[in-house]
Amino acid sequence: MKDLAERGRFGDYGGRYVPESLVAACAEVEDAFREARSDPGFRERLGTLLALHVGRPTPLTPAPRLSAELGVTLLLKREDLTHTGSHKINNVLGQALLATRMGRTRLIAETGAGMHGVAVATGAALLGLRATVFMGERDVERQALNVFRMRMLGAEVVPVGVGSRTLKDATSEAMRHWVGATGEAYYCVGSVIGPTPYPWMVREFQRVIGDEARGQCAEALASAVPDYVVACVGGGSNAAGTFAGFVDTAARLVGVEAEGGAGASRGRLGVLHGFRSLFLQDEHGQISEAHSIAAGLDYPGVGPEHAYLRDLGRARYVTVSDEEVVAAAVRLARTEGIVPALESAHAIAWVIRAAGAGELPPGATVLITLSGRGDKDMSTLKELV
Amino acid sequence: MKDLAERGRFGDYGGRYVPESLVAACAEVEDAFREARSDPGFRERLGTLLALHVGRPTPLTPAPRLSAELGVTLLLKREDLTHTGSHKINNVLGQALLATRMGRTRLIAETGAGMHGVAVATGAALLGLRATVFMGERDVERQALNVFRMRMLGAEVVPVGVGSRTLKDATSEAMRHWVGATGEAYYCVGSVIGPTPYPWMVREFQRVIGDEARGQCAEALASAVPDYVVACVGGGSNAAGTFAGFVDTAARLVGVEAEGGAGASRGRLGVLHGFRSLFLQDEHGQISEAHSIAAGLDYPGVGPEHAYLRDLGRARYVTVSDEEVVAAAVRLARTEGIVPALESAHAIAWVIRAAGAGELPPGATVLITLSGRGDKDMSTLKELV
Amino acid sequence: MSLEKRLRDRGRKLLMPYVTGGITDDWTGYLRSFAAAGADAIELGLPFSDPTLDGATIQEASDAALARGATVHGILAEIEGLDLDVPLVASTYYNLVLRDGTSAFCAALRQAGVAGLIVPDLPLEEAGELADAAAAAGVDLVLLASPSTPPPRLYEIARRSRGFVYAVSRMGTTGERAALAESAGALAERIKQVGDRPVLLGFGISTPEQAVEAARRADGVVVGAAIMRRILDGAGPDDVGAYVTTLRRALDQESDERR
Amino acid sequence: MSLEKRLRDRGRKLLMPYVTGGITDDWTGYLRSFAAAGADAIELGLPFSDPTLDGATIQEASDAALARGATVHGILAEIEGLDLDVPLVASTYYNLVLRDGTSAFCAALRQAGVAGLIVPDLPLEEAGELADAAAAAGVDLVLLASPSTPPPRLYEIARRSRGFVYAVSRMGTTGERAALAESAGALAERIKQVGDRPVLLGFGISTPEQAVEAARRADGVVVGAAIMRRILDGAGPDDVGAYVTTLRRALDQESDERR
Ligand SMILES: Cc1ncc(COP(=O)(O)O)c(C=O)c1O
Ligand SMILES: Cc1ncc(COP(=O)(O)O)c(C=O)c1O
Repeated sequence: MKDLAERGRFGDYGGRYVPESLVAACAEVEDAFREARSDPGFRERLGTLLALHVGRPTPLTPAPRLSAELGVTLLLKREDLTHTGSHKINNVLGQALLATRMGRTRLIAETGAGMHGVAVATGAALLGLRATVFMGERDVERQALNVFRMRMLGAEVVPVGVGSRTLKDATSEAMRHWVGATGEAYYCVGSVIGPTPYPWMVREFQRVIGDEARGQCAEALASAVPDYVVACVGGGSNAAGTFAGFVDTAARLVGVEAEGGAGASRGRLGVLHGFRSLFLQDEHGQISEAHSIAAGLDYPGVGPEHAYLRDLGRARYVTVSDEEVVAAAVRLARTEGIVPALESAHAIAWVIRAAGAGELPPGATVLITLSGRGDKDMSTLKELV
Repeated sequence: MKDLAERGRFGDYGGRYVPESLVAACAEVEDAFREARSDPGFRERLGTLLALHVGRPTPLTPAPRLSAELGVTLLLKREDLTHTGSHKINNVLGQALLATRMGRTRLIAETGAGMHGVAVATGAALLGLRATVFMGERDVERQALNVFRMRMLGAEVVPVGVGSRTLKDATSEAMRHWVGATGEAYYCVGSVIGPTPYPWMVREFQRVIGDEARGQCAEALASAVPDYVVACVGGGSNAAGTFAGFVDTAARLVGVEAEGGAGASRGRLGVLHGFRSLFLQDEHGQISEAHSIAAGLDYPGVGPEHAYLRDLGRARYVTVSDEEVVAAAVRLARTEGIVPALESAHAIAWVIRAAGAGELPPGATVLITLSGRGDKDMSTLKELV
Repeated sequence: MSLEKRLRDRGRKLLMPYVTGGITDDWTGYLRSFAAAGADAIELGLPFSDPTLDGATIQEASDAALARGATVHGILAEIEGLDLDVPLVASTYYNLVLRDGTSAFCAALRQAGVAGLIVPDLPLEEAGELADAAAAAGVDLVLLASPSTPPPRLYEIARRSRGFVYAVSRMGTTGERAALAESAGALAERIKQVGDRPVLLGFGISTPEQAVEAARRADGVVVGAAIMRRILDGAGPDDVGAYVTTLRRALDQESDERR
Repeated sequence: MSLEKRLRDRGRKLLMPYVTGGITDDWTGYLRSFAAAGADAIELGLPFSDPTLDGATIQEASDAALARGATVHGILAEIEGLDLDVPLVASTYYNLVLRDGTSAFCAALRQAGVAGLIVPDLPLEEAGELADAAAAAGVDLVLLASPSTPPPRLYEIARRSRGFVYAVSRMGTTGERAALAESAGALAERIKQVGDRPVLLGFGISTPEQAVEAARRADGVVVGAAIMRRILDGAGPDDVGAYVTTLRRALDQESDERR
């Protein structure tokens, strides 16, 4: 498949639907990224950061006990083992390096669960930048410890009290703030969303997941390529990064959304936050609030590439319920000693369901990206388990 | 230096001061360990677990910004990046494999901060064992999320309501429980403490830290070996594992204790929990309660090997205050984007002080073991920062 | 008659007050009072759940209107019967346009008597489809320019905008500000150098003094948040009309003095 | 006269009740009442902060005594003047022995009139130094055997123990139990097969029935937690003495019947 991303479009999706005041800033980011990605010095610096600070490559871990129970062969790509605890850091370090290259002195970001915010605060500290993180007031309450983690790292956390007071509104507020600060600040988007070049760029920074996993699968599997490649989808960055490594293989790609945040599965064409894609909206075109037990999936849209892969039939998007997710998290913990982030547990939950329903043929090989660790979700789970 | 550990003694320290009912059990553990460590199959299985589940090798990360501020060259051994978030897992997987080899079906453990308990719960889940973790009632309150993490992983957590209701009492209770369960249960000690063979065995399972770091320093430093090797000391396992890689070099070894839990620095000869070493005690020989902001250093004694290294003058033991520790944690977070466990922050705090006081010569190379990540300490820090 | 011609025909500094459609039960009263107070055009906000370019006041107004049940088609139905002698310029976010599809949306505007359309999250590159649909329906698609817009692009915007060019006075969101940004006048002049479309300055204009200052270098001003703040605080059509009148008088007086 | 000889001279099933030193103000009253009730020896617990082999009752008693300010030397001073005609056997953890050093500690015991010493966390391999010091001071160091002790080691324990062998009836800590463990009698017999030291069974013996059952295969019993439970619940020397008397009678009656 040709990479359409470079042109800023994925079929009918993507684009740069931003106020005129941000057009130049987006274009600068795009130019800088094009330059950086073909600069061996940049790639090397990023590679070093990923190896020495993030702990890459992350392992591909077999899950023998759960595999035996399900009658399939599971392999887990362990983004939960990265520094700060989720795949978000891969993208953040790429963008933070880009920001320093562009001479910016401050990072702006939105965050939902706080994982992207923590990653941004971390990248900023590491590179000597300031950081301003917007976070919905409801998430500030739900994820109080991540808020404190960011502050501990020296970031300013700005609670957003408008709208649904979650990720969607934090994203709007971050964009508003950027409009007034394009000279000194770099907007570090946390998923494969936003205006061109973000969906493309973030996927490129996350493709390290898929590229590593591809090589590791070749070692671990007789078939070299797994039959299924499964990842959870909020905005879609861990899935996009994973899929990038397998899109040119025969592997079936499955993106798992939260029932209450199923942009790809149940969204309608729309435009928000600078990009054209599928969004949950009411009959009048007003954007709906998403609801998921996993704050990181609490987003009403999906990255444009996923909308495109869905239309092409190259990837499939499915949903699981909060109950299935909690059960899956507990099951993985008890069989493999891994407490996944609730976001990541969506991918596990679908595999459990599909294996049980015979949808996954017995003996199928399944790569699951574990996008993050569950530490942040302990207080949520405590109420439920 | 000859390895005295194999004989169960470190000079005047160590030994097996256990009730007669545990003598046979300890001897069985020792025999099994001697056998296992010379069995290539065991070593390979453990190596695979460490690579695929734990994420070893952990990186050796330069800390350029803090180094520049302090005028020395810091290298951080990143045990905080391991699965479950601290070095404890290295030891636990070794012992858990040993337990299965011995036909045991359950792990018993004590825990203070909960990191060893979480590691034990994890190792048990991974290998299909049951786990019973003893934890002082005060720690159960202070570390509520780790308690839930253990339960999520399927472990039984038993609150201990006697004595100071912290790690010391949890350890006593675990030993009491083991007396009645030696047939089916394996006691998985969490540090280089306890009766022979534990101090030796736990150090051997933790030496992977020092061995990796030694090789990584050889790559990273012109001098191949750092001038200083610094680690925090509770029971002393991360320090023992680190030192093991450097004991035969010219590196100066420094163990950093909490002011309120300084067994090596301020303890007197005694016997507790099966071993002879240095313990904080009152004039009458009653064991004192330790007090540290870092629950994992809240232990009144120190592993026998450290007492021995101190007497030999091969390692030096120093203390830092809670205030220095909190300031060090914040400083590392803001300069390097790493929020360390409060335990690990002790090592940082001493280096900051020693560099400031000119005790570390300008340009000195310093390896610091970051034994764990700070996520567990967020609520403690929140009150203080 | 085209929007641009209607504006030119006024022969004075232009004043375009803004109101969020559906903000109160009798919100169309504001349209009448604006017309009576000397508005040359009225910007009619079609409220969107996620107004990413708006500051706190217009966000609050949008939320309030939506909470009252306001919808695009409800608002358009309410204005269809009105007989205002000033042109209405709808402004909304692109998602609401896509909801109906560009053609249907423009046809609905036209049907309701709306003359122009502003879509702040639709920059030049993305505007093609809507521009065509608007042209086909006889609605003028107004493009925005900003202080950060580089010259060649500014030329293109001036060329492709219809009705007038909406000059965003400052790098920021809508909302009242203490002083008019430095960048405002310079931008207006830059636009006028590259085209001959009328230029209206908006964002951050709330006092008569600011309006006068802005109109010195532009063809007129848009006043939004200052009006919505008053409405949210309970001001009715007469009160707000009186405020618009003071703006009108200030602009006219200044023109008279300059003549 | 050696502890062993004094025990043998009783010519009956042995009863060794236990008390934690310093548990109450007049705790030495318990010693007197035990003697009067027919104890053959008394185990005197020197309380330690971390009694790792004790169950909840003796832990509680140790904590209570320490909270009252009990110390090894204070307790020894209190017994020094007492003129009991049953031997006292101190029991404590090794840390308290090391506090003074083995020789000084044994000398202090001897000085206070203590005949024997039990150190439950000091197994055979580690006992050498203390055994020497105890022998030098004329104190009998009693070793413990447990159901898990293998035969050759049991022989060594029986050989090196002085006074008697303390047979731990079950794999567990001190404390009352509903039934005497299966392992108890078997262990006692195994010890008697490998040596001729008297064997006292302890751990979990609280009722006269259990005492009788235990004494069938051993030379006597130790009763600890059951006594301390009563003391912690407020029983004075007379009450506890009465309890010890019931144990004494049960043991004697059984012996008579068997004869
Ligand atoms: C652990 C984890 N996984 C997944 C996501 C969802 O993001 P994305 O779909 O961009 O990977 C988040 C977002 O916060 C997250 O924290
Ligand atoms: C992160 C961390 N570091 C250090 C320690 C202290 O243990 P040790 O001295 O055995 O390494 C602990 C104990 O819980 C810990 O959790």
